[in-house]
Amino acid sequence: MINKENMYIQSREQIAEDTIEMVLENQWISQKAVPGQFLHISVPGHTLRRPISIADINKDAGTTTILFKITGSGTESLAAYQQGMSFDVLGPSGNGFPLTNEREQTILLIGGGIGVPPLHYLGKTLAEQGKHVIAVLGFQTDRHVFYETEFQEFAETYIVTDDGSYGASGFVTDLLGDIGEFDQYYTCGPLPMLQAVKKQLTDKEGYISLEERMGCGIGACFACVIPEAGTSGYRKICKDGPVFRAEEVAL
Amino acid sequence: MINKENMYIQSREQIAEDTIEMVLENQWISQKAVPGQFLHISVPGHTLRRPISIADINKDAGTTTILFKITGSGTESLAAYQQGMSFDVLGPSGNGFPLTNEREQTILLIGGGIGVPPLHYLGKTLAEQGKHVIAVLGFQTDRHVFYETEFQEFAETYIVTDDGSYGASGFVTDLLGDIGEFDQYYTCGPLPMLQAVKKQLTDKEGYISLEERMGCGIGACFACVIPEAGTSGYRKICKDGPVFRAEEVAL
Amino acid sequence: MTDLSVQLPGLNLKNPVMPASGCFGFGREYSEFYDLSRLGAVIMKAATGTARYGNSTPRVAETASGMLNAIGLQNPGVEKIIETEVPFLADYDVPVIANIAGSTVEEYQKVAEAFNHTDDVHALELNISCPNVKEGGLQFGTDPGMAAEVTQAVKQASRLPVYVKLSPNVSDIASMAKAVEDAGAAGLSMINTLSGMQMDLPSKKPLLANGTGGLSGPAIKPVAIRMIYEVKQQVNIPIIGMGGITSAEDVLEFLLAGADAVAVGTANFQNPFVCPEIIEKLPEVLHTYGIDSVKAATGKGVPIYE
Amino acid sequence: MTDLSVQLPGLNLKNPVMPASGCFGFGREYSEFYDLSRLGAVIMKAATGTARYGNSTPRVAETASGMLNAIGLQNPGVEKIIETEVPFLADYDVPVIANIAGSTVEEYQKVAEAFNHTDDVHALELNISCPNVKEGGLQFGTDPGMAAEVTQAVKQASRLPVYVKLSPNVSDIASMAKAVEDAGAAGLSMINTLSGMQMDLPSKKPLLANGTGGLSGPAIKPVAIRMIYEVKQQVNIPIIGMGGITSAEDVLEFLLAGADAVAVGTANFQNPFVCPEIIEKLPEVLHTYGIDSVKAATGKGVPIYE
Ligand SMILES: Cc1cc2nc3c(=O)[nH]c(=O)nc-3n(C[C@H](O)[C@H](O)[C@H](O)COP(=O)(O)OP(=O)(O)OC[C@H]3O[C@@H](n4cnc5c(N)ncnc54)[C@H](O)[C@@H]3O)c2cc1C
Ligand SMILES: Cc1cc2nc3c(=O)[nH]c(=O)nc-3n(C[C@H](O)[C@H](O)[C@H](O)COP(=O)(O)OP(=O)(O)OC[C@H]3O[C@@H](n4cnc5c(N)ncnc54)[C@H](O)[C@@H]3O)c2cc1C
Ligand SMILES: Cc1cc2nc3c(=O)[nH]c(=O)nc-3n(C[C@H](O)[C@H](O)[C@H](O)COP(=O)(O)O)c2cc1C
Ligand SMILES: Cc1cc2nc3c(=O)[nH]c(=O)nc-3n(C[C@H](O)[C@H](O)[C@H](O)COP(=O)(O)O)c2cc1C
Ligand code: FES
Ligand code: FES
Repeated sequence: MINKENMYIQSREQIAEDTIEMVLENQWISQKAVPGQFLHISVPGHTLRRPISIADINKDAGTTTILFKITGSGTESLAAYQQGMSFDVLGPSGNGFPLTNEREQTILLIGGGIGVPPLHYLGKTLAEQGKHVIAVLGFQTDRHVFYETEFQEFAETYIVTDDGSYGASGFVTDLLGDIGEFDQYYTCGPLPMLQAVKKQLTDKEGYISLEERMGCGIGACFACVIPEAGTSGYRKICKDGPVFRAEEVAL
Repeated sequence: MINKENMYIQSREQIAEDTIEMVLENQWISQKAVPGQFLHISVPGHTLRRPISIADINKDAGTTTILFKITGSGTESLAAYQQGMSFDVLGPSGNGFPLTNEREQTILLIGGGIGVPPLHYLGKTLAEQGKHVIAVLGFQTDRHVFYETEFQEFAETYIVTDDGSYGASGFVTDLLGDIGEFDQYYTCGPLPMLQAVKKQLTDKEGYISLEERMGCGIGACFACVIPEAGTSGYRKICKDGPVFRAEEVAL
Repeated sequence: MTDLSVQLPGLNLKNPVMPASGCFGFGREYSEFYDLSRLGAVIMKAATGTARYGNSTPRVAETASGMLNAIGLQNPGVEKIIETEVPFLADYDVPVIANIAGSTVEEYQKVAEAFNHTDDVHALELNISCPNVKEGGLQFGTDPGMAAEVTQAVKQASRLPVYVKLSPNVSDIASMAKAVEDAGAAGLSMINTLSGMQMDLPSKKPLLANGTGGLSGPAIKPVAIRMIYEVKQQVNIPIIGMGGITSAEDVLEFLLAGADAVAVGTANFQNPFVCPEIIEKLPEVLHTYGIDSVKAATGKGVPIYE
Repeated sequence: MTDLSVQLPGLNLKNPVMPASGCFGFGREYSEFYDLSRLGAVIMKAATGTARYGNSTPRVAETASGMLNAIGLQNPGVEKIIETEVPFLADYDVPVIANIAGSTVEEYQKVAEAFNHTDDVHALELNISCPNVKEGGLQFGTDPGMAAEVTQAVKQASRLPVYVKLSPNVSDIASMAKAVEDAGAAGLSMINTLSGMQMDLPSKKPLLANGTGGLSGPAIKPVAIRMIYEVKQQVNIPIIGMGGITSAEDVLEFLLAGADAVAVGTANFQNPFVCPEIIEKLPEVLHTYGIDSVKAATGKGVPIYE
């Protein structure tokens, strides 16, 4: 169930170019959220809330971590918030990634830029379930790389940058051939990356987390739709997603 | 000359019901301003600036004091500003009260509610010039009274409250008969008070400080006009005023 | 006790506040936040003759104190709505208004007719801002003659009172209001969104896939108030006012300008509790300004009703 | 170097940014903040045949991301303006546009004619949002026939290029634009303010003494962009765009939608330096989006110009 909650900023740090990490205190969110869900954050002075993925949860501490990139006026305002301040969120929102219970599986995480955050909490959770996790994470340049060590704690981690200034050079899809065997993939990132991944991994079971501009964020306004594959219908990203089976949606 | 300046809040205190005093640091304003001028304050999230009178100046410290009442969304936002924060003002704006140089005069100040602040800096300046100053200050109730002791430092001070909960009971005009002789008056307050004062003191030289909703605050938009007495023309309160000779304007 | 109740054709409202069409779906999502019986009424999302899939995305954009939307009337079609959505709302103690849309007079009639077969819808809100396919895309909502024609046709097809929802994108809103009043409208609903656009700088194209979208939110409130004030002086049917309402003070502003009841749209997205919060605050706000009932506030700011 | 210059009928602009009429007086006050020669042009406050004293106060109100004004065309009359204001502006290296208004076609013509006698005014901006006294208060700005008539009349009376300033309070802005283009307008200026109102809760009356007022500021930007985009596809004369501009990004949005130059109104009140600040920032913003001149940006977002 989605609540309207106040979240207090326990810490705030810039972890890469234009990229902010915030650890937020709130019992409801930290106890209820599952990997892949998001927070719908109210930014004063802005009509619409901003959807930001949950990047980590510490249930004991009652904290939720988010990572976001400053891309416009809303995230810019949000970035100016300091420790001790609070903001209003709706959450936890949407459906998360399905967590199957079969052990011994190998899971591939494919993240691009600011699509990386939801995969962090997902991978950590999968690893705790005993799965083998491989992460291929793409960033623009070395200045944009974040959370490499955090992923290394639970995953075999490969970094790619567009310009080769850190890790491998190119796109995440360039590495997929070299990864070895895996059972399922989970991906989040810019649309062209998702399209390329889906195309390249048609034979695999995969889950995709999507982004779209939102109105309500709870399924009432029909703003955030994605065409359903094989029908003339739509799914709502905020309510039916943001995570979908790869074959379920037409990218 | 009006500048666009940043003013830093050196202190902020609630001094009466819904009434805030702020001491603001800025060299330009504190060196240039004269009694009766105002600051045109930018309040983020608001299209229009808010005009607030200068209530005191300390040239040595480079500070300017303002007093304002929380009456709407703009003053409410402004009241939430804390020490150390800053805001953007245009100032010093408008023309102040004329300060004649003849000594030995007795000057009567008549202030109502949030019209009291500009009279404070005026009275202090007149007293420094060696004038005898009498102040009649009206407030709604005892909870709204402010700056009594500050006025007592330079003026023979009378307080009136609408409900008699402090000082005399009634309106400032009820006291004007008992004050004794004076040479000039200066008044600022709600329109009905100004009208009553002007009517009662037709035989005296008087100066009135007026309020009106403003657009530009510098004389360019013709929003803040007051009919000129005896002509079909208008004067601009922000540029020609806010202080006018009593007989110059049609209230 | 401040009396919040309002009686309008077909609608017994316990208070004047309802969610606006398209901003509340069919109530399901908001029912998880609060009991829908607290609302004055519920206006459902637009229903069309058959299912519509709407426009491509992006469908919304943010603007200064407002937003643009171009959802494109996505809805499962009137039959499905009657089958699955209306019964859900019928479980609450709240009047239900069906917003109806179409591309031809015949489609409007078909949708209106369909709602005759349920007892759980209490009024129709006729959305005339849709382009008329037959007339080459001309909007019903900007031509008094076409607006009157579709009003009359829907009135004939329906046993329910018909509230006509006016578009603000017109030179003369009072003529539109009078035309639909003469055509038999039971009431007016105003305003729908202003037509607007945002350019996306990186792509150098309109941001919304549809190009233009409807502007809503606090930005348009002054336009809504002006139009209601103008119309109130020229028609005698009740007005459901909307456009940028976010607070009980805003509601009072609409009532004074001539609204009998109000709808809240965009504000639901910022705060899902906005409707019940406004309803709770309204008595205090009316009291502050010396008004003891919603009915007494309606039109108080309009010269002929003072 | 990014080329900011724009050549329009009668106007050689070194950059596309000018203050909007009524928001800058006759430039005197702003000249104390910066050198007016930095501006693309200056549009003066409306001139009428004889002095006008305007409306009672309050004349302005604040709204969400906007404001309402009902100044009522206060101005000293065209003769006085030519005598005292135009010479002041002539001292700057900046083209001057005279905004002209009237209650009758004859008054418009008289004002236009008067500006023939100075060399220091380079174009007229014809404000057609004024009610026509003779036609019972009907606005020139909402009827294409009347708009064409006054455009033609002014064109006959004047030796200067005539830019017609369109009112957004119409059902069909493109028809208005085409009507004045056919009548000989050299260019368009759009948009003027949206008609709006605010109710004052304590007095239970409209806050502005005039009742209604003109809505301006960022709130109306999406409406301005939409109208310019629509008009650009139907006319071939240049457009001076305005409505809610506060930044260089906003300027680019207007250019992409079809504006050749822009005017900044309400934003001057918040920041008297807004025009020179935008001008200074514009090259960087154009560069960010890969555009190397203002001329190249104009209409880039409009299908037929892509
Ligand atoms: C389910 C979901 C999860 C997300 N998780 C993250 C995350 O963990 N970290 C992160 O940095 N970003 C994330 N995003 C993207 C993030 O929502 C946008 O970057 C942000 O809304 C941009 O806001 P702005 O004010 O900076 O930009 P502006 O351009 O000023 O925003 C204008 C409007 O467009 C919307 N908008 C702009 N870009 C996007 C976008 N990519 N997706 C959705 N709406 C957009 C804004 O929400 C706002 O309504 C997520 C998006 C979705 C849908
Ligand atoms: C020259 C001058 C000096 C002033 N000095 C002081 C002072 O020292 N202390 C003080 O408390 N107040 C003073 N005022 C009044 C003060 O400007 C208003 O109380 C304030 O602008 C209200 O803003 P708000 O956001 O609280 O109210 P809102 O009602 O939200 O304001 C809406 C709009 O109306 C304008 N407005 C509302 N009331 C007034 C008013 N009385 N005068 C002018 N504009 C108004 C606001 O500026 C704003 O543009 C002065 C006004 C003027 C003109
Ligand atoms: C996302 C969205 C969808 C809408 N859909 C409809 C609709 O289906 N039918 C309709 O008549 N109005 C629709 N509207 C208009 C609203 O009902 C309302 O008239 C308008 O938004 C103004 O109110 P507001 O400013 O409170 O949102 C929609 C508005 C929004 C924001
Ligand atoms: C206080 C004020 C006075 C105005 N006076 C005039 C005027 O005299 N003539 C005119 O054509 N437009 C006038 N306008 C309209 C502006 O020129 C401009 O078209 C409109 O405000 C939209 O731009 P903005 O949002 O940048 O202010 C006035 C606007 C304001 C706010
Ligand atoms: S944002 Fe409203 S349905 Fe998804
Ligand atoms: S506020 Fe613009 S002239 Fe006074």
